[in-house]
Amino acid sequence: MIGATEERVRDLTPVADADLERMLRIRYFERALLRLFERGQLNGTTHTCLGQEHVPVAVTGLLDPEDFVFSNHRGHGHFLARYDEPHALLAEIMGREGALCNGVGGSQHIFHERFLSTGVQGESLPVAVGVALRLKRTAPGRLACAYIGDGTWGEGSVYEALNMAQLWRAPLLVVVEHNRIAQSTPTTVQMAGTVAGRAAAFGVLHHRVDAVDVNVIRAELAPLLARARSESRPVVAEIAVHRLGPHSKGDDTRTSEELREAAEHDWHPRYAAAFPEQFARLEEEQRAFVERVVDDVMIRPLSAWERP
Amino acid sequence: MIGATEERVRDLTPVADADLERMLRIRYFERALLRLFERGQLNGTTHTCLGQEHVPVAVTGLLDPEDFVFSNHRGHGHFLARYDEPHALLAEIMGREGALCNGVGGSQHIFHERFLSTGVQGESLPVAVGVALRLKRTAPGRLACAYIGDGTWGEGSVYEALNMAQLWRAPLLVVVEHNRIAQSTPTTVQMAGTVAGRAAAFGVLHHRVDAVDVNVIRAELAPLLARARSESRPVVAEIAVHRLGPHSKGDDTRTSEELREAAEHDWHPRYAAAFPEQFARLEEEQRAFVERVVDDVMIRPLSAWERP
Amino acid sequence: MRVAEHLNEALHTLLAADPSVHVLGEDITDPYGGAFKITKGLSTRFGDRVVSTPLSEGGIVGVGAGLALAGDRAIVEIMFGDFAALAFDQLLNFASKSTAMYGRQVPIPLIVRCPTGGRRGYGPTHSQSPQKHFIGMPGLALYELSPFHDAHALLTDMFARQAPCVLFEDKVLYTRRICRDGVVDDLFRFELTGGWARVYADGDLPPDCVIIAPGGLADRALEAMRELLIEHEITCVLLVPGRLYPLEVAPVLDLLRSAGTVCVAEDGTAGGTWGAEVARLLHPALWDTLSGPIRLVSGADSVIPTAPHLEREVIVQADTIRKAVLA
Amino acid sequence: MRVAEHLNEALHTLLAADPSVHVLGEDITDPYGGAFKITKGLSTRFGDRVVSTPLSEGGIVGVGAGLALAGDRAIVEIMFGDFAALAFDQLLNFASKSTAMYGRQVPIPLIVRCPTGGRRGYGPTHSQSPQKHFIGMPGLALYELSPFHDAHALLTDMFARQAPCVLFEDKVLYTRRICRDGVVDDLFRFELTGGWARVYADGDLPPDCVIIAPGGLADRALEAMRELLIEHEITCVLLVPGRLYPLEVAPVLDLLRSAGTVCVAEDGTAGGTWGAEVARLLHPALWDTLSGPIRLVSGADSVIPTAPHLEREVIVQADTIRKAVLA
Ligand SMILES: Cc1ncc(C[n+]2csc(CCOP(=O)(O)OP(=O)(O)O)c2C)c(N)n1
Ligand SMILES: Cc1ncc(C[n+]2csc(CCOP(=O)(O)OP(=O)(O)O)c2C)c(N)n1
Ligand SMILES: [Mg+2]
Ligand SMILES: [Mg+2]
Repeated sequence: MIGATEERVRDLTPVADADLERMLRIRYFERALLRLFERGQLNGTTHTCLGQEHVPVAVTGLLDPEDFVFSNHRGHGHFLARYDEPHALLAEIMGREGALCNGVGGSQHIFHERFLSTGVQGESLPVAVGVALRLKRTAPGRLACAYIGDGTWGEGSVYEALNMAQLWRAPLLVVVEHNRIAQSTPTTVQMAGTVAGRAAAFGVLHHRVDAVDVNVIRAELAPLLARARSESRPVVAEIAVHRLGPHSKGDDTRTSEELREAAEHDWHPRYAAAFPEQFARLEEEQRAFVERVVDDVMIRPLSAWERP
Repeated sequence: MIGATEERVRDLTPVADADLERMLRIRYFERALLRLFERGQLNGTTHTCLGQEHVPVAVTGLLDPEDFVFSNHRGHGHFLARYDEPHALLAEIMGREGALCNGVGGSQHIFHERFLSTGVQGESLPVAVGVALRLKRTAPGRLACAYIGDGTWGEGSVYEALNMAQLWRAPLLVVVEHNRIAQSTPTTVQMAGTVAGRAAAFGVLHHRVDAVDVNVIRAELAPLLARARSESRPVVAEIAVHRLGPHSKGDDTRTSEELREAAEHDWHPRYAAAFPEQFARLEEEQRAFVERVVDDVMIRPLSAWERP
Repeated sequence: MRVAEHLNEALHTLLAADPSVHVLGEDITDPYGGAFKITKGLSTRFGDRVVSTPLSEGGIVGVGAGLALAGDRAIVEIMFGDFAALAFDQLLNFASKSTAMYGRQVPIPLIVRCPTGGRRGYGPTHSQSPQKHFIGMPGLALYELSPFHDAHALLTDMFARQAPCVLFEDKVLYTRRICRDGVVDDLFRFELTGGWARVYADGDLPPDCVIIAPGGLADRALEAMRELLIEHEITCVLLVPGRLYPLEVAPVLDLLRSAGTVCVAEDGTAGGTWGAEVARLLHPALWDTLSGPIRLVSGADSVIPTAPHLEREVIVQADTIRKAVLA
Repeated sequence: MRVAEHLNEALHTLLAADPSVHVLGEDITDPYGGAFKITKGLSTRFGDRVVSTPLSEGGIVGVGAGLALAGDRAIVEIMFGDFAALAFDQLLNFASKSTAMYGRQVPIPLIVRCPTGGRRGYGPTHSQSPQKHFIGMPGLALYELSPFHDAHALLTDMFARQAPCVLFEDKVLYTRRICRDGVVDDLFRFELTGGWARVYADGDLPPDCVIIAPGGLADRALEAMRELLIEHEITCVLLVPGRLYPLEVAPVLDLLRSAGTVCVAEDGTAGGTWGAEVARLLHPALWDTLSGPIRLVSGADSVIPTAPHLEREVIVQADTIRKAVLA
């Protein structure tokens, strides 16, 4: 056990401050949300990406500002990895002044610059194909990136989109955060076959990454994205992750063993162990920073919205 | 050229009267429909299966009366291969007394015993999964068979259905009549990848047959159906065919070369050449029979329907 | 007892009584028991007959229709009613149509359950009340849960139709107490007649106004009625139908004729509303007794914002109903 | 010129004028040019901007919305309007919602074209007029082709909204002549005002009845009006809006106030109809001038049979309208 841990620790490549900082920021942001919920200071629902923070950080490092990102219900990390605007996101979730979408969209419906999330699973893939086709014409080399979960492969729209993307050579990057569960249902009882097989069915390039190391994920995905860009074609990047927290809030029915397994795969203690000083410094920074963000946003007045 | 033809002729195995008779009946039935249309004696639309008659004849030979068949827009052959009721089908298409569905459904919407067709592509696959699940419980060894075309693989419902069928081990036989075209659009610009790949994506067994020989098709598919029945699992049977006629009526925009190629793959002249006596006898029988069916149905009064 | 538990109990009873009943839906099996816990305990008790499905709203409604077509009875839970849009084709072009398009009645006992409504902060794609979009599909009936109707009786009714039905269930209503024995609260009583719940403070006087509303509106309608009675001395009767469509107005026509003002309130956005359908049925029958056109209250013509202070602006409140009655 | 050619011409003009316009649909490229030939010549002339798609109604509406979101303008042809049910989610939960749910107006210039209606013998799943199901989605506008409205003007209007629109096109109307220069036939004239076509025999007299109908009904409404005038000496005016929803009634209120009888006719089955929505808007405005409730004519509450003699029983005929006016 200790040997295995050590090995994993040894495995990690040195991490850039900027990356680790972002992973930690997302972690603290999500934790803050759950705390606010517990205290009754947040309303509605939210889906935190605890345990999956490294994915958007790795992916975003490969994205161009002109790429268009489609996010889903579990999108805070996708946003925070790309934009240095935690205040605006929290304000959106809390319906306060300075909110990204005036509090109308909330946690699941964000549109900011070239980032758009929506709460209906699978729906955004065909839309992303449309955006990718426009990019192909007007900004060659740019792509549309859509994050989806493993469970979202249940939706027919995913296949309609993959087929069209491949037929029309749309520069589309589908990032699959495969956390082996959808809400409460294990992927094994939701998905027959594999994501790799689903991509292959359409002749779409696919690569699966099992690492938690941001550099490794990035290095493994870089050639895939390069082909999407240079050959103008869809690609599927599947990343194995473990959901650390509940689906939304307080709705985790997994066994303690399952939870322990998820925790064992968490990047957080591994990075902490591998780079203790750097980690401690950045963690303290981000913890304090997110705390200030929360304090700042909490006292803002409610958002205003001019109904069309 | 002659050599090739001879080879193909030699290839055909002796055909049972019952099979050839049914293939010819369907051929003459479909031709009669197009003739009736030309003469303005049929209204609405119809999709003939000219060139594809051997598929339902082969498949039906493997079906049990308790199997449930789902058919599509191009369903006359599916029906006529299974039921000895051309009068009732023609009456349905013409809205005459004795119609299968009182003239309400018409060519595309037939429900008779354990045969149901509908005109919205792909929609019937999830329904077939439901029926298969019921059969699995109440009549083990029976299956639900759904005919679809290659173009129908554009619809998301196909994938939702395959996924569920495989997860839940539904005894579902999907018969894909791959005629390389959907309405006017070649499959190459409609479908990325292959049917085999699409089935594999879900871990669904698949077998492709390129023959026109009913016995060969049947022999090749028999083991597949046997597994669907005994292991209770979905299977995909893909049969390469060529659409001889227009999509519906008078709407064929293929080049003469494409049409010639389709004609070259027609089973009809090949069976005629291989088994001249048998063929001539049965052809004359069926030609005359279908003529009588038409004459009979034409003079029937209009169908009556009690609106619910 | 809360409405959610009551509905859960009804499902238990239904499945226990009839082995042909199957339930499909996302995350509906134990221990999760569904996003709103309506199916809790069902999978533990009835095993394979209760299935957690992939995310395939169109597909699972199709599977349910297939089971129903083949001889079973099927209940499909759509996690959020908003996603019933993904099953629109299966409902319009297969399930409802197949009951009649083969020239004879084909039984398709299928119930699609849809949690609806806002007031939970779930945002624009998880808060809708899409009832109106399903009105007028030949062969499809629409029901809505209420605090007054017995859920088991509603479900039994639906299956008895032998045709597909959609049951709408307000998400806030889930958390409210059911009303039984004719008692609503200190002020209001109710009775069930001909499928309608009639809710009243004093049963003898002809009311100044009749409010018609689906079950999800009951809380707000009652609050409005209380204020109208106490502060404005206006008596209202609330009528809640268990079946929204096709709507049977005959059992309540006499009552409606006795009031000069009729108001229909519903969630769901403005335009093409259920209320317009109710008015279509009632205007000819009440033309001579109405003092003015039937008043229609609905959500605003707007997306439903996530933030509660913004959501409040677009969703029907007790006050929206009160003002419509006073107008 | 036939309406089909006129619409085709309008599309040609639109694509020629604006390189950002893209057209998607099944079998729409040459030489086929679409199931109803509406897109004929477009792919030959505009190449890649006109794409024949796989059978993926939901998907192609999504792609269209994506193009529109990213800065293009998109037109999506659904081969038969019945299949728009497969795109219901994309329209309700993405395209229309995204114009507003991000707290600001997001332009999504998307037109979804839907051939509708029966009278061609295509049967229950290929003959529907599903307009009513799309009414009242915030952010979605509904239009319908008519013999009187200029198709290019309608399309231009739709794109100018910067929000998704559905254009319904009656399949029989395709084969009819367009009306121009104010002339309908020997008896009737028309003029366009405020988006409405007003069709009349004698423009000066206040009519006995106003018939409101979408463009697909024009042939049958005119036939009814002719008979009513000649055989019953009842004068009717026909009002045809280019935009069905949201409906702007102000431009025609004066005319409507001058008639005691108003009748709304539409294809589509009974229940939850467009007419009920029209009546919702008009009853308050006309309460004092109407001699009775607005009369609603629609298809029967029924599937649409394939056989013409059965189809006739359920689809609105000139006679159905005539009888409603005489009732
Ligand atoms: C069309 C649709 N169906 C159902 C839901 C409800 N829902 C939200 S997230 C979720 C599970 C998604 O699983 P997955 O795609 O694996 O993503 P994860 O939550 O694991 O990140 C479900 C069922 C939804 N939002 N949209
Ligand atoms: C959902 C849906 N979309 C479009 C159509 C119109 N349509 C009927 S058949 C057809 C082509 C089908 O192609 P394929 O599945 O290959 O079958 P084939 O006609 O070649 O036998 C189309 C587009 C339809 N009936 N249903
Ligand atoms: Mg997951
Ligand atoms: Mg084909």
